[in-house]
Amino acid sequence: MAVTAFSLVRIHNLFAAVMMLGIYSLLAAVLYVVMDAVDVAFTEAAVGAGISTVLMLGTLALTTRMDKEAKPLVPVPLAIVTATGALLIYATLDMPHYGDPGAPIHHHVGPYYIEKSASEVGPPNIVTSVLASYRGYDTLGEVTVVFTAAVGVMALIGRSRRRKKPDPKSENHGRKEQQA
Amino acid sequence: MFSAATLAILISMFLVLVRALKGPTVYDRILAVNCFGTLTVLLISVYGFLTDRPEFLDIALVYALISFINIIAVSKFVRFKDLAQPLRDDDPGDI
Amino acid sequence: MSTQLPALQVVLPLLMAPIALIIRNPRFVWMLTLIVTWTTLAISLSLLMQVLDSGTITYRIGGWAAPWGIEYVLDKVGAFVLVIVSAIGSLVMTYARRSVEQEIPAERIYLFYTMFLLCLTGLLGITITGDVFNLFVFLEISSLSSYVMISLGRDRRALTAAYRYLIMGTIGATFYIIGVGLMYMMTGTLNMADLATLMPAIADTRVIQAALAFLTVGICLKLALFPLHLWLPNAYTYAPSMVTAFLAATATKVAVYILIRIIFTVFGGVNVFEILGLQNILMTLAIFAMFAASTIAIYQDNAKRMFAYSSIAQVGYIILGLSFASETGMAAGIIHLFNHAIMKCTIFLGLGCVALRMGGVSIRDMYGLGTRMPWTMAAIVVGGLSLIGIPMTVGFVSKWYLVRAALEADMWPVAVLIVLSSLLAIIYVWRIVEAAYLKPAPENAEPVSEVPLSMLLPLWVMALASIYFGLDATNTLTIALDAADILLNGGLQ
Amino acid sequence: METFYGLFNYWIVIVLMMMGFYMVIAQHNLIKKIIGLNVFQVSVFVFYISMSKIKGGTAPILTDGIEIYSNPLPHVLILTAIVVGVATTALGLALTVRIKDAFDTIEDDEIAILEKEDQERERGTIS
Amino acid sequence: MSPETTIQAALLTPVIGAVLISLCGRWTNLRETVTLVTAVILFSLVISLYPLVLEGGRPSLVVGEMLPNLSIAFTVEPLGMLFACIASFLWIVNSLYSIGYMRGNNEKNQTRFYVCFAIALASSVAIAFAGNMMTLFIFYEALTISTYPLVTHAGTEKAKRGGRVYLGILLSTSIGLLFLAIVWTWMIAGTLDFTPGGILEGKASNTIIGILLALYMFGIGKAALMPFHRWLPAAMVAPTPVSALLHAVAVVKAGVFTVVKVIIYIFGVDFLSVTIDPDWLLYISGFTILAASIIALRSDNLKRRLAYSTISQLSYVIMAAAILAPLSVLGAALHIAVHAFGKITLFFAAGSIYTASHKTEVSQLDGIGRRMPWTMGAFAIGALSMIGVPPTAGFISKWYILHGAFDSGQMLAVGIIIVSSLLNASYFLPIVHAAFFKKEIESPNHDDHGEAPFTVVIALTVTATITILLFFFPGIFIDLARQLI
Amino acid sequence: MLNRASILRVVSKLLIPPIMVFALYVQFHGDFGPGGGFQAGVIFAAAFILYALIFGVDNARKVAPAWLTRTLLASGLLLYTGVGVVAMMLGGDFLDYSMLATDQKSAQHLGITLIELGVGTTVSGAMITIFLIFDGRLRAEKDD
Repeated sequence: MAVTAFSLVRIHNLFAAVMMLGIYSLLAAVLYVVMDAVDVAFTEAAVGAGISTVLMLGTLALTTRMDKEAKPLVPVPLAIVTATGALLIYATLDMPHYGDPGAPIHHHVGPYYIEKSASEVGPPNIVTSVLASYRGYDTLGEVTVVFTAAVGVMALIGRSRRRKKPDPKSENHGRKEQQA
Repeated sequence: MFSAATLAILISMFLVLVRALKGPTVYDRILAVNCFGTLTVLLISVYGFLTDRPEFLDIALVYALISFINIIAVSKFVRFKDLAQPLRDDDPGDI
Repeated sequence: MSTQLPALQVVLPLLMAPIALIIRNPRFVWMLTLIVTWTTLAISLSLLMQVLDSGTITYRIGGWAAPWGIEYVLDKVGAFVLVIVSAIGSLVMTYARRSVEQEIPAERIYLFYTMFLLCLTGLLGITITGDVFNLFVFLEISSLSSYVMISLGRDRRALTAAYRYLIMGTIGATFYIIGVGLMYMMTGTLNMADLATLMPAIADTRVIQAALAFLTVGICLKLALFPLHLWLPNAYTYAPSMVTAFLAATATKVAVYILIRIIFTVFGGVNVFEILGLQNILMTLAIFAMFAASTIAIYQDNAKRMFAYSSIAQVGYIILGLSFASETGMAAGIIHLFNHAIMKCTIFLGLGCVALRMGGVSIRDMYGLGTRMPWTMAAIVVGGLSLIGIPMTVGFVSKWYLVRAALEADMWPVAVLIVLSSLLAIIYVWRIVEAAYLKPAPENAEPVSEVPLSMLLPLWVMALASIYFGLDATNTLTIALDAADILLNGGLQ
Repeated sequence: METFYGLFNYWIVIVLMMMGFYMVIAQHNLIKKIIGLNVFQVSVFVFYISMSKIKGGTAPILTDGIEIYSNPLPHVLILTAIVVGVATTALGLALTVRIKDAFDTIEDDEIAILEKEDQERERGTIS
Repeated sequence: MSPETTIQAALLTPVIGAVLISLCGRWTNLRETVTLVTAVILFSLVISLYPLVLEGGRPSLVVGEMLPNLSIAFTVEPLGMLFACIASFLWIVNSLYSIGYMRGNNEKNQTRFYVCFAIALASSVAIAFAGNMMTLFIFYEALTISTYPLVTHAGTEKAKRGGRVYLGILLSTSIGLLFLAIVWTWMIAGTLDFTPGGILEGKASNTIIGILLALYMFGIGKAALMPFHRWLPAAMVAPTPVSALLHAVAVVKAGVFTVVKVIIYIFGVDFLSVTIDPDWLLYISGFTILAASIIALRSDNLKRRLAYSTISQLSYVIMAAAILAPLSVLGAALHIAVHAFGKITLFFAAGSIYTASHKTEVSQLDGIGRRMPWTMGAFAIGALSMIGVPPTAGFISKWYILHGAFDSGQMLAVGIIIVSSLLNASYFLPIVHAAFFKKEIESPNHDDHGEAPFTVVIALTVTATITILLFFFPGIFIDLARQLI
Repeated sequence: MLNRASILRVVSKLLIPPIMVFALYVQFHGDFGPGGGFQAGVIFAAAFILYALIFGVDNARKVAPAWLTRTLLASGLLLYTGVGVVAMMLGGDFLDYSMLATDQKSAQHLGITLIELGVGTTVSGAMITIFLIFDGRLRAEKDD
């Protein structure tokens, strides 16, 4: 995964970058499976590898395929990133270890769901019961986000009804009229 | 046996990844990505059996599907530089 | 029904957004949105009454008890912010129709209003929720819709402004999510009240310190605290007028509210200010913001951009108030939250009127407008005076409390800096005044008439509000002081 | 050594995160910024999922005979977060398309130059 | 009418007047009638409170709480009564004068002028009646803002610059220093009410009291203590009635009024004299008196000369208050009134000269006294009052200030007063002399002119007469001012 | 050119119905295995995207005109919120499914099914909309 990510940083062919992003996303999904998050893997596969890639391709087709010339590492962002990373690494030192059953998260809210969801909600898939019932409001928010994005895309680049004789100005309304 | 299969798949995934990284042509990459998708499908199903959770097959199925569509999109993109067919003049519009 | 009000507050605009999408007719959608915004205002007012009467309200969504399900918690601060957001929303909406008709292509107007409803939903949802992750979801709803609204501005730079805002905003949100993750890792819960009880025991772990750092940086990106403000000026400058008015008055305010929630509620049991020297950092940044942004504002030719920078400076005031961590300081921050919302809304609505008639809002466009659009310019001047902190305007009240807080904390240099920076405001406000009243209109100028009543009315409601609440600040201040008291001493009760 | 194995997972994730973050702030290409954003977010997701894993646990789907399940809550959160992520990506891409239309480039630095020209033109026409 | 209603009415009358004036903007005669009527009503309202205050009554009115425990309140006490009387009376005269002046010079935007004037008056009355420092500060700023359009009335580049200086200095001193001082006072004392004997006694260390005093003295920019005096000459670009408003009726009077008020009611005279004995204030005001007089001596522009004369006269008041002797405080209060009448006469005269002959420089005034006897006669009276020569009112106030200075042994103050009187004489008397005894310079640019318009002459005659009358009947003000000590 | 893609066309025609069925399976099987409304919505949209890829945006628009996708988009969200509001009207809190039926478990089941359906509808609507707009844009560009 690291290799993929690194290649993403360096690569300049946007098309290849999109491909690599797809692979990156697939790898993440595999990781999710390994770490028992099947539902997440499912979604990541559908979204990250599928929809995102198709969208990116669409955008590429609309814009350009090549990045500009190679750039050396830029110092300021590099510094910011290093600082942030260092802070996180510093934080990890106090973290419960990976898979540690004693970690706090396995003792508070989580186990409650595992124990009670079957009797309180029903579905054997705990994720579903948490998603749809305990935290159903989050999911409502999530749907709203999707809705927002779709309406947003409509508002941004949706075409208005075409006329018989295409008028270039009506297509890219606004922008070019302003220029003209 | 499943473990051995997992290992084999992982190795081949790595090899494919190398190809995807190195290129050199677009087609190499597409093929690599395609292969990678297939291998992921395999990996997930094998892993499902490894851990006795046959539900994982669902995910594998979705992967296969998405991978298929993806490849079609990518190929079309490479071949035609876009994804779909011309619109007619009486396009009803999106909004 | 009154027990359902907290849910209705958020759900009503949410429910109406898809309906607006189906209706499509701009006029009807506008009317629908108008009704919705006024209803939310009514709801928020009655919620405020309830909270003032009977203390904090909690509402369990889905009927699940607090740490397992998502809970709405509404205390005085929250109720106050709700009123601010919904009041601004309803006034801006009343104002919007003509301005939107002019600035946004006809076939996209209904999408625009849908976005507005969603943005309102998001902001209200952030304010009322008692769950850190739910907050993120609503934060994204409001952010995504505001990106779209900004990008619908007419200038092509609106697009890049929106894009930069998107990138910065998403980084901010992701930082926030990392912070939440770190907190969750150590506590196993996402509920604010629950977090607050668990926090003191683990406050000195490095994870929590890192979490605090990430949360603060993430939120500061959203609220455009000084070095992280780069997205704001362009976004406010090129967004459609009513969007600028709405966002300037609400979005950063709600972000400040998140910061208050995190620092004083979630970390309420811990003296966060001492752990990381956060107090000094925030105070220094706030003071820098006040000076740097005001100074930049002086040199702007575009009035919207000028006041966008002034917003950054004003956010500095709010943060400065909070960073005193005293009751007065807190109250100063909260009251300035309210006051700044009013005055900025006045100013940007006024600029929207100017844009409607003149097509632009550069200083040059305002030459001689004092006599040609007397009502509009007078309202802008009222807002500007308030920005300076002239008595009888809301700005004075905030300044009074800020200075008091600084003096109470024995930081008289800070008090001096506060008054000095407000002197900078005189300069840029007066550039507008001089342009409007002392410069003659260009000779070939077409005749300009005053804007229609539907725009003047909300404008003047805001302008009068900024005078009224400057003269009679007892009520607002009582709420602010109570709220500060709760935040400092009680956490979520 | 135990620390190393216990935290190795997080470290990798952090490295990935930072690569994504670097891409976002250092790249000039708008699409690559969005790709970076994706990388950044996906890494954060992996981070969440890592913390939900419990040794010997399995996917949180109730089956007879299995006692230990991984914590389902982060899964739920991440499901939501993924959706939010893709929504952001879609919007970002749509904006990129519009920017390409308006500026005819998707390089940040070139856009900055064009914007500056815009600004000067604005001043020029009025003064 | 109960005293409370009267206060209310007095505060509202000019506001209502302003609204009416703006509504009548199109009909000039009606507009000016409204102005005059409002002014007369205001004056009668104010004067109706006079007997009550003289008997020791302190009618007060609380409008509402602005901040918790801090209300907008009005209390009429002698000093405020004095200021309100002067301001409201001079408004009548000034309105009469403006009608002639504005019409005579065909000024633009006359409606705006009258509206702003009325608002400025409303603020002045509110300042005069303010019951606490907060209320005073609010209307102090309102006065600044409402006079800004008057200062920049001409709308020219020069007017704009003048307006900038005016507003810049007044706002920055008031927000930067005065505001701080008020907040601080509130924190220390817990109240801002004007209380005889002060509110700060025993609440803070001497150092803090000293700093506070400095903040107040420099913060009250309207009192034009050097180095914050630049706004006054800068504001000279305004039409003459505005200068009269600034110098005599409202603005600078509000400044020195606030100074005296702060010293008497916030610090308390006795308290100040036992704690810190603010000698530095004496030095600065003394310096201002002398420096401003010297600058006045060197300016050729008549209005500029008058402006610097004002600066120096204002510092008389501050110095008198800073002497901290009872009699000198009395003198300070009196000097506010006396200077108002004297200076307005001088400005009226200057404006009258400008209206009739368009002359602005001192050197052009040779022989003008024969053409405009009324105007120059009034000018002479005003000048004498400034110098402090009997039988003009200026003598009385100077007498009390000197008396106070002697009592407290402040020989420096005595010296300053004497020197500055000489300086006053040397920059005013030559004008009078030239006007009456020098021969007019023939110049083709100035055609024959006679006296200024009728209303103008009336106005300046009235004020000149009062300046003399006050010498003979000073009781009206002294009785009031005596209550202060 | 399209002639050469006949294999694709045939395969797609064969594949699209099963994909849709699979989407339904994922939708309703979410209670028991991985999957749920969101994933189902995406898969459904994927079927559609496949159609659009092979047969062109024009034809796709015929199948799913703008008003249809728009309605899909809106109705899902409405359904979800509607469930919450109905629960509220029945006297419970917002989104409190236990109000929907007498028995706790079946009420929860009903609630979850309904909102998952809402999620699925909106997500598929959204994905189709976004895809069609992006690709429609593409053609519009080329025509200019």
